[in-house]
Parts: sequence; structure tokens; C-alpha cells
Amino acid sequence: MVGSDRTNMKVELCGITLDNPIIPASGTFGFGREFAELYDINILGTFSFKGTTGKNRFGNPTPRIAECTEGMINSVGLENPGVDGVINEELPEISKMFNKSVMANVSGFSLEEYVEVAGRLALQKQVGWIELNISCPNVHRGGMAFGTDPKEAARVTGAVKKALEAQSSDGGNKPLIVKLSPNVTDISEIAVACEIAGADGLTLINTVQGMRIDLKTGRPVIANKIGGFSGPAILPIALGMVYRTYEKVKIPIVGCGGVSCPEDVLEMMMAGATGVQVGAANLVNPWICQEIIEALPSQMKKYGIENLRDIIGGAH
Amino acid sequence: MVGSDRTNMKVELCGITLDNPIIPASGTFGFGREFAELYDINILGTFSFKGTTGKNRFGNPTPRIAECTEGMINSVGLENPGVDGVINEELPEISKMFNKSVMANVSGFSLEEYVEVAGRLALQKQVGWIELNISCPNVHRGGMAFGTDPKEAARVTGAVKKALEAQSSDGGNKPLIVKLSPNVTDISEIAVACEIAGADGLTLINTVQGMRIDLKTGRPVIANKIGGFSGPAILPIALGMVYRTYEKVKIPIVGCGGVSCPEDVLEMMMAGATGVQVGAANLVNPWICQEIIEALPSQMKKYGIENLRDIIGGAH
Amino acid sequence: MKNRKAEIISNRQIAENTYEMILSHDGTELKPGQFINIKLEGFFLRRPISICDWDEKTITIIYKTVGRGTEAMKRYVSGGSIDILLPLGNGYDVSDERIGQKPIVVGGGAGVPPMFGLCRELVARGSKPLVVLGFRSSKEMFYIEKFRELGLEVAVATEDGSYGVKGFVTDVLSDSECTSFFTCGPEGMLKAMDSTMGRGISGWFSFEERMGCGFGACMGCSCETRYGSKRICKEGPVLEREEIIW
Amino acid sequence: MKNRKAEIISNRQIAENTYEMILSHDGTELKPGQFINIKLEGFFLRRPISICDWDEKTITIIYKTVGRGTEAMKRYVSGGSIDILLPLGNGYDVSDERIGQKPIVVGGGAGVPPMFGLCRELVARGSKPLVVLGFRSSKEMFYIEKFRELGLEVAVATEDGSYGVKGFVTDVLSDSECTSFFTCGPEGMLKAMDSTMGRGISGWFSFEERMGCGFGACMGCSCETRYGSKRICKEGPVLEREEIIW
Ligand SMILES: Cc1cc2nc3c(=O)[nH]c(=O)nc-3n(C[C@H](O)[C@H](O)[C@H](O)COP(=O)(O)OP(=O)(O)OC[C@H]3O[C@@H](n4cnc5c(N)ncnc54)[C@H](O)[C@@H]3O)c2cc1C
Ligand SMILES: Cc1cc2nc3c(=O)[nH]c(=O)nc-3n(C[C@H](O)[C@H](O)[C@H](O)COP(=O)(O)OP(=O)(O)OC[C@H]3O[C@@H](n4cnc5c(N)ncnc54)[C@H](O)[C@@H]3O)c2cc1C
Ligand SMILES: Cc1cc2nc3c(=O)[nH]c(=O)nc-3n(C[C@H](O)[C@H](O)[C@H](O)COP(=O)(O)O)c2cc1C
Ligand SMILES: Cc1cc2nc3c(=O)[nH]c(=O)nc-3n(C[C@H](O)[C@H](O)[C@H](O)COP(=O)(O)O)c2cc1C
Ligand code: FES
Ligand code: FES
Repeated sequence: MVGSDRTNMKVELCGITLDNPIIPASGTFGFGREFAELYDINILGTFSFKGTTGKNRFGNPTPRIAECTEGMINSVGLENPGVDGVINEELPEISKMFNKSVMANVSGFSLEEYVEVAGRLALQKQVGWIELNISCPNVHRGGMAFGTDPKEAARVTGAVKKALEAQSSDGGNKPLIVKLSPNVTDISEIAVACEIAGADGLTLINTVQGMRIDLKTGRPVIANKIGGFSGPAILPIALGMVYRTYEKVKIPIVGCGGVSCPEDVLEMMMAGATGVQVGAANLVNPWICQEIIEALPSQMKKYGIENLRDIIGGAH
Repeated sequence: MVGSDRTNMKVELCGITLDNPIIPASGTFGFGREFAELYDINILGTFSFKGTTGKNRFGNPTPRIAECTEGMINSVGLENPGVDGVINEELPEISKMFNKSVMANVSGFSLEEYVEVAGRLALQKQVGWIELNISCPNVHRGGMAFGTDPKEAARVTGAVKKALEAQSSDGGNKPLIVKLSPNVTDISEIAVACEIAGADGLTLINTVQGMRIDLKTGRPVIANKIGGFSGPAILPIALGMVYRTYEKVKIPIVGCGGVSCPEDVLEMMMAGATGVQVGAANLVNPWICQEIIEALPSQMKKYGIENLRDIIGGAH
Repeated sequence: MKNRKAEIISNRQIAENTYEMILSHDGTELKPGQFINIKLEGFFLRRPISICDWDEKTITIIYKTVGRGTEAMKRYVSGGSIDILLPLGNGYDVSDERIGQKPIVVGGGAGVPPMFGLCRELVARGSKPLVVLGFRSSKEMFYIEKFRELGLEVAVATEDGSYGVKGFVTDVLSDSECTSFFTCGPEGMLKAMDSTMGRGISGWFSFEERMGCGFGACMGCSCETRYGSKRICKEGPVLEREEIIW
Repeated sequence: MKNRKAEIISNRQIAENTYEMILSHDGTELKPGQFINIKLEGFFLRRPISICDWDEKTITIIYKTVGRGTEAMKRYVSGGSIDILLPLGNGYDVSDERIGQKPIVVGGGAGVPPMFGLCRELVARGSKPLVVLGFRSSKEMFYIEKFRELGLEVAVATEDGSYGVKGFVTDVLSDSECTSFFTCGPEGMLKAMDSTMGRGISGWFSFEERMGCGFGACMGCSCETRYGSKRICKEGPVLEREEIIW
């Protein structure tokens, strides 16, 4: 989409051109339905749908949500209809309201689950990218997240990549974006491991571990005690991680974490992001992505930016 | 200090009784002087003075400060008068305005520096605790922080502990509190390593890595690019880390990160903190610690707390 | 769903820790049991509050001050405005035939407000529900007269016996002659209602859950039912008796 | 240092992107070149702004809108209040003998405001400084008449030549007959001042730095000088010429 005054917001993410870099983040946009009732979601670059697992899941017990200063904690626990539900019910619905490629967010609790879900979703026509969420606990490794150990991260990335490549002839070799957890000593180390293992792109960052305590009950607010912290409060953390990782990898980075206004988008891109995801902000202001897309051209003009893609990594 | 209505705020930290758990955090209270002009700092539990190194240091280039949503980034780089300056100039000044034990925050870039500075400060009469800041980059190990590797953390803790024990007969065996960095995959693992190596207590957490970009210049705001993020925004991160670590160690924890009101103090204690540090909030409201100490009794009453120490770890 | 900057027409205390706020309304169709989600300055998440009553030009809500958000809300002054999302949730379907001739409407504490709009709608359809309200004490009591002004019989239970019957709503009501019931209040009360009312009687329960979005996007508020997982904010907050897993 | 909720007496635009705010004052003693640190709703860190002028009952500040904080500040209305810390910094010592009979006062852009209070104080002590002010263009010019009303000669340079001499302050002034100088403005201007003025002439420079606290607690604003590290907020913002390391 070319904005007013010759500003150009197009960016290219793993071979697919986005009209603009704005991408609602997985888990904060459902499968698009609630938002398509509010605005034409075709204005988006794309969107990442709710993390999908092999079987349908109810997720964690409630309360799953806690409030924080300029942010929130969630512990939804990957409630989703399962890969069958997504393929049979959600994707047909998505195709009615969205005419672009969609990003399929994939979760799993074993390597096999990741491979199966990613493989099946990649065969779906509307799926443009597989976004592999490796922040999930690995049931075969004592619950440690796949995404906290470079070797495990590389193993799951490599296995999924191989499966996708194997379906090349069926059009199922979609670009593989690996979404990393910030709860690690050195995210760029995990990033490099994923790149070497075949990732075509990276999303940084997933939620930061956090908790709140309810003073009235003296207990953690969230039933699961600790959850994932996100929202404007975490922007500086995400910016730092995108910046550091950009210096270590050649594949494109999708920046995510705390973005809630067009200025944040510009900062994220200057730090090194090609695409920019908006998460928790959608929950508080469901029109936020539309507002950001509409306001971006004037912000670009203000800072003398003609082509948005020119600023990617510009702060280095 | 016994508050109104029989509320009792006393806590015990490594054998020393604090009138209340409130402790201004290192680096946000200088050596107390600026605050002693504003209120009687003897109302504090104690305070932790600016991180002290072997030699005096100018620190990092400016700009060293960036603003964030509900927080800030600093990259002061341990500007301090050096251990001689602290012993000869600062501690004599402190003794004039503060009649309690003070917490000596110690930094270093090599094991030897930590041992020397901690040892010398521990011999000072007014020093009650050594607070070992192990977030500093280790010059002998490629700049990786001592605090990001359990083995290195244990090594520096053990060496300092041994040095302190060796000066027992001179009264220099002060309790050793190790202050941990949150920028790790599993802070409780580092905590356990420090406990085994002889730490008498832990402070959690130091600043979180973060950055901001100045859209007008397109460059990082901070001269050093990435800095340490703190302030109310990071409270949920600190709470989660204190909570998880409390389940793994027996030594007391000093909670730190994002505390800016009496409710935050209660949450931090319920998560598992014995003492509670207040950092960035001092910079914006220099009377904040006084206000918190004055407001604590009424908050305790509101939540039916008679003895503050009774709530330590209560959320578990 | 809409986003509106509603004008605050009034905001006044009506009982201990209980406030009534009247907001301007643009006439959007509402149902009893639906709620609005309020953005308060300085708080990240919105606060869900039931619609108590409404007409073409106003919406009335009643809220208890239980935390920092509602404490801040009580200081909002008339003339100002407030950012709301509405209408949210399924609400009660007053045209449901199972309601029958003699519904009972049972509200407890912060669960009383949505029952007022429900009663007004039921009355408008020619029904005369029996109203049973529970409060902790007479100091926290509100809207009794308002319910009576609808022409309804109102029984009250207070935990401390300072008004009406001492005890809980379940100590006041009997299911002997009712055809259905509606209830909203603390979870303990909802469970007690389920145990008290005869198995065959249709019932509608209104639930609360901590919410991320309030409009179905985040899965923060899910609840397992006999018909699968439901979002309290979207397929709820009103659930039918037979689907609830206690 | 004090913390005050100062009343906003007025807040008006006086030039392009330039606003003057007058605040109530409690009479606390102030020095020219000192600053206040302002807490704005919704921003974590305070904003340091120089004291432009003051009397027993008021403080005047002048600020440029350069970012989100100052953009928000321009929308503050008279009658409201604002949370400030003051007085901060060392300020200028107008009793210093080295000032001599013919000081020059040089201000550029957002560095002009503190020069006004300085001039007023110098005049009060019987001195008649020559004033040189630099602006980007006449649109951003302010307070020229105010300086003249002090009875002072004012030379102006604008970068685009839209008023006064086209160029920089250093194109206007000559050190031929001055005994000392004071300067505040962008770093480039400060450096140019140092190069332009004869070596033996005493000078006082006012610096800016991003600040954490503004009162000496955080070491966020340090600057290496010939006499060691100094905090711009405490031992500054005014540094003496001979101590500055360029
Ligand atoms: C559908 C629905 C309708 C409601 N209707 C009413 C009503 O009409 N009147 C009324 O007084 N209250 C009502 N509540 C409860 C009301 O939402 C909470 O009391 C309020 O959000 C508390 O906010 P706080 O900031 O004061 O409390 P805090 O505890 O400081 O809030 C912190 C966070 O927890 C959430 N939270 C706290 N308590 C509750 C709760 N009981 N339910 C859901 N979220 C909660 C808040 O929304 C916020 O996100 C309703 C709740 C729901 C879900
Ligand atoms: C001692 C001192 C006196 C000053 N006096 C004046 C004055 O009289 N008039 C005037 O217009 N300006 C003055 N400034 C500059 C003024 O502080 C900044 O323009 C203002 O803080 C910008 O805030 P913002 O939110 O609009 O900008 P943003 O860029 O959004 O601010 C982000 C952060 O950076 C800091 N910051 C940004 N620019 C500067 C700067 N130039 N200096 C210091 N911190 C900065 C802000 O304080 C804030 O913490 C002074 C600065 C200092 C240090
Ligand atoms: C309610 C909620 C649910 C989420 N679910 C998922 C998910 O299913 N898969 C995933 O990869 N990330 C999930 N996330 C993480 C977000 O996609 C995003 O990485 C994170 O929230 C940081 O961005 P933000 O600060 O803009 O919210 C979820 C976040 C929230 C708030
Ligand atoms: C300006 C500044 C300087 C700091 N210097 C030190 C230091 O010298 N030593 C140290 O251990 N921590 C230092 N810290 C970290 C704080 O002590 C504290 O751990 C951190 O800021 C988190 O707490 P907060 O969120 O309350 O600020 C510094 C923090 C700030 C903001
Ligand atoms: S609160 Fe988000 S789905 Fe219900
Ligand atoms: S800004 Fe904190 S010491 Fe100067």
C-alpha cells in the first residue's frame, strides 16, 4: 500500500511482499474473526493466527490474565482448536475475510508434534509462512522450553525445515520463521543456531516471564502462578534483543514486543526488524493496527523516510 | 520501628535486624548525601551505596540515560570514587548522617578485584553487608558477565566468601549478599550455585537489558547502545524471579525491581523477599522511600498484616 | 462492538463502596446481562462492568470499589468522558420460552446491577419475576426501591441480618412455584443456587472471569462447559444451567 | 531542593515551537542558570528546563517542543498544576569578580531563556552586558524586546538571515573589549564560542545532558572536566571555561 505523499510502506518478508510491516501477533488476534467485524483486515501486512497444536486444547486453568503497569500477564496455555479444527473450520473462514497470505503460528510439546502441525499447515494454500513458537515446554525434556537451549532450538528448527522441504512439490515448502523466547541468557545465540538449522526468518520476542500477586488473597493472580508478560512495558527489552540479533544473523527479523504506536514501529525497524508484530495492544484497542497503518505515512514524513524498508537496521 | 496500631515492620536480614524492609537500591541513592538533605535517612531499613570498584572510574560515555514507558535505561558504567575514595571520603560522611549498618555494593571486572574491594569494605565498621553485583562483564572471559554462568557466579562468590571468612578475627566477616542479573535463562540456577558457594543472601534483580532508539537521529539513545532497564515496568519480571528463586534457596532474598509503592513492597515480600529495594523510583521522587515507609502501616492494616515478616514467601 | 467516548452524566455513591455512574448512550441496541469494557487512565487492561440499565440516551452502571481501578473510577467527575467498548457478551434472551410465567431473579452484591435491566425487560414483556437480592449488610444495599418501582416483589437477605432475612439468598427463595431462574453474584452463590433449585427448572447464570480483551480475541476468559470451551466475554457471561460444569 | 505542585499561571506560544510557561513560586531563593525538573503525567523521567526569570511569586520558563514530553507540556492549561523539583544546578555566580565591567551574554535557541534571568541579575548589580542571541530564523525568535527593556543592547543572528545578521552568534560578536562571557546553547555554539573568545577571557558555559534524577543521585549526567568528573545537574549545568575538556 503506497501511503500519501509517495511514502512507501512495502517490505519483503522471506520472499513475500507485505503492503506494510504491520502484523497482529499470535494469540492476540484469534483467527481474525473478531477484528474483521471491526475493520477491513486486508489493510494489514498479514496476521499471525493463534498458536496451533496437534490436538485441540483447553489450555490452562483460569484466572489466566493479570494486569501490570503498562502491560499484562497471560497464561492461556495455548487454547486452540487443534490443527484439524484450524484446517477445517478456521482457514475456510479466514479465506472469506482475508485475501492475503496468513502466518501460521505453530506450537507443540514434542518434536513430532511441531513437524506434523507445521507440515500440515504449510500445505494450506493461504498459509504464507510457518511461525514456529519454540517457547513451549518440551514434555520429553523435563519441561524446559525448546527455545531456551540452542541445541534443542536447532533440532526442532531443522526437523521442521526438512519436513517442509520434503513437501516442496506439493507447494508445502513455506518459509519457516522461528519465534524466540526472550527468557534466555543470549537470544542471539539461539537465533544463530536456528539460522544454521535452516530458519528463513525469526520473530523476536515472545512474552517475558512475569508474575503478580493478589494482595487480597495473598496468592499469585494467575492460576498457573507465573505467566507471560507483554505490552508497552517490554518494548525496550524487545528492541535490545532485535538489535543484538540483527548483528548476528542474515535472515529477516520480525520484531515483536510492546509495540503500540507508529513511533514504536519505526524504532523496531531501525533496530533491525523487517516486519513488526503488535500483540497485547490489540486487546485494549482493537483498532490499533488500523490506526498505526493509517498514521505511519505521516510519521514517515516527519522523520524524512520515503521507503520504510530503507530504515531496516538503520540504527546500526 | 513499630508503626501505628501495633503493626511491626521489623525484618531480619542475615542476622541484622532492619527497622523496616525498605532499602534504596545501589546506584540510585549515591552515598546517601543528596537524600539526607531531604529527609532523615535513618528511617530506612538500610541503603545500598553506589557500586564500588577497585579504582575510581568515570564510567561510560554520555548519553547514559534513556526514558521508557514506566521506566528508564541507564548505562552509567559504574562511575564511582573507587574503594579508597569510598573508605576515605564517603564512609566518614555516611557515618555523620546515618547511624545504621549500610550495604556496600561491590563491583569488579576480575575475580581479584571483587575479592579486594569486598574484603576492604567488609572491614569498615559501618558496613553491615557486602552486596556483590555480579552483573559486570568479566574482562578475563570475553566480557560475559560473571552473573550469567552458574560456575563463574559460584567462583566469584566462593572466593569473596573465603576472603571475608579469613578476616573474621578483624570483624571483617560480614554477610555476603550476591546480587543477580535477570538476563539469564534460569536465575534460580545461578541463585543455587551462589548459595552453595557460600552466599548468605541474594538480591534479585539487577537491571534488564534494554534499548531505545532516537527517531530524530536514527541512533540508539544511549552512547553504549544497550543499557539496563529498570523502573515500575519491570516489577512483574522481578516478582516472578523472586518467586521462583524462593522455592529453590534457603538464604534470604532482597527483592528489587520496579518497586514504587507500599503495595509493591507487600507483593515482593509475599513472593519471597525479606528486604525490598527501591531503585529508579528514587530518581523521579526523591522522597519515595520515606513515603513508602510512612504508608506501609496503613497498607498492612488494610490487608490484615500485623508482622510484616509473617508475609515473607506467603504466596507459595 | 463499538468504541465510544461516553460522557459521564453522573457518578455518585449509592451504598458503602458502591457507586452508580450514568453515561451518555448513542442508542446502540443492548441486552440485559451484557457489559461494557472501560479504559481507565493509567491502567492497561479495561474493566468489565455490567450494564445495569439503559434507555435511548443513557447507560447506567453500578460498581463496587474493590481495587485500584474502581477506586480511580469513583473519582471521575460528571462532565468528563470515559472510553468504553460495547456491547459485549451474549446477555440474557428474554424471549426464551423456557422462562415461563414465574421466573425468579436472584442477585448478590456486585451481581445485582445486571438483574435490574433484566427485570425491566422481563416486566416489559409482561412477566412479573420474583426478585431476591443478597447483600453483606444493609450498608451495602442499593436499588431495592428501584426494583419495587418496577412493580415487583423484592425479598432481601443480608449476611449480618441488618435488613430482611439474615442469611443468604438461598435462605429466602423456594423453587416451589417458579418456572425458571436467573442469577448473578459471587461463585459460591451461583453454586448454591444450582443446588437449591429443582433439577428440572431452567436457569441462566452470569459468570465473571479476569479478562484480557473482553471481545473474544485472547482466550483469557475461557470456561469448560458441556458443549466445549466457551469464552465468558463472548459466548458468556450468561451460561445456561445445563451446560455448566461445576 | 524542594518538591512543589506549582500552579500554572499561563502557558502560551511565543514563537514557532516555543512556549512560555509562568508558574507560581513560593519565594525560594533562585540563581540564574539554575533549572527546575518537571514531572509530566504519563512520562517516567522528569524534564529539566532552565529558569528563565523569576520574582517573589512567579517563575518563568521557556521551552521548545522537541519531543513527546514537551509536546504534552504545551497542552497544559492555566489553572492546572505541575509537579516540579527546584532549585537545581549551580547556576551563575553574578558576584564573581572575574565578570568585570563588560561581560557578553550569548544565547542560542533553547539556550536563550536562562540568559534572560542572568541579564536581569547582572543589570541589578550595575553591569550592562552586551547581549548576543542566535536563532534558526526570525520565526523562532523570542524575548528580544524583553532583553532590550532591561536597557541592554541586543545583537541578533539568524541562520537564514531572516532577522539581524545572517549566520551564527560568533559572526556578530567580537571579544575586543569584553571582560568575560556567559553562554548557553547547542554544543556546536559552545565550542565555537570557546574558539572565538581570546584565551585570557573568563567564560561560563551552560551544558545540557540527558538526566536520570537532576539532583546528583544517579551519575547519569557526568562530564569529565580538568578537575575530575562533574555532574551536569549538580556541579553544573554551568562550567567554567578553564575546566572544560572539549
Ligand atoms: C462480565 C463482567 C461483569 C461485571 N460487572 C460488574 C458490575 O456490574 N459491577 C461491579 O462492581 N463489578 C463487576 N464486575 C467485576 C469488575 O470487573 C471488577 O470488580 C473490576 O474489574 C475490578 O477492577 P479494579 O481495578 O478495581 O481491581 P483490581 O483487582 O485492581 O484489578 C486488577 C485486574 O483484575 C481484574 N479483575 C479484578 N477483579 C475482577 C473480577 N471480579 N472480575 C473480572 N475481572 C476482575 C480487573 O479487571 C483488572 O484487569 C464484572 C466483571 C465481569 C467479568
Ligand atoms: C539543565 C537543562 C536545562 C534545559 N533548559 C531548557 C530550556 O530552558 N528550554 C528548553 O526548551 N529546553 C531546555 N532543556 C532541554 C530539555 O530538557 C529537553 O528539550 C526536553 O527534556 C525534551 O523532552 P521531550 O519529552 O520533549 O523530548 P524526548 O526526546 O521525547 O525526551 C526523551 C528523554 O530525553 C530527555 N531529553 C531529550 N532531549 C534532551 C536535551 N536536549 N537535554 C536533556 N535531556 C533531553 C528528556 O528529558 C527525556 O528524558 C534543558 C536541558 C537541561 C539538561
Ligand atoms: C493473550 C496472549 C496470547 C498469546 N498467545 C500466543 C501464541 O499462541 N503463540 C505465540 O507464539 N505467541 C503468543 N503470544 C505472544 C505474542 O504473540 C507476543 O509475542 C507477545 O505478546 C509480545 O508482544 P506484545 O508485547 O505486543 O504483546 C500471546 C500473547 C498474549 C498476550
Ligand atoms: C542509574 C542507575 C544506576 C545503577 N547502578 C547500580 C550499581 O552501581 N550497582 C548495582 O548493583 N546496581 C545498580 N543499579 C541497579 C539497581 O540497583 C536496581 O537493581 C535496578 O535498577 C532495578 O530496580 P528498580 O527497578 O527499582 O530501579 C543501578 C540502577 C540505576 C537506575
Ligand atoms: S477476555 Fe479475551 S477472549 Fe475473553
Ligand atoms: S542526572 Fe542524576 S546525577 Fe545528574
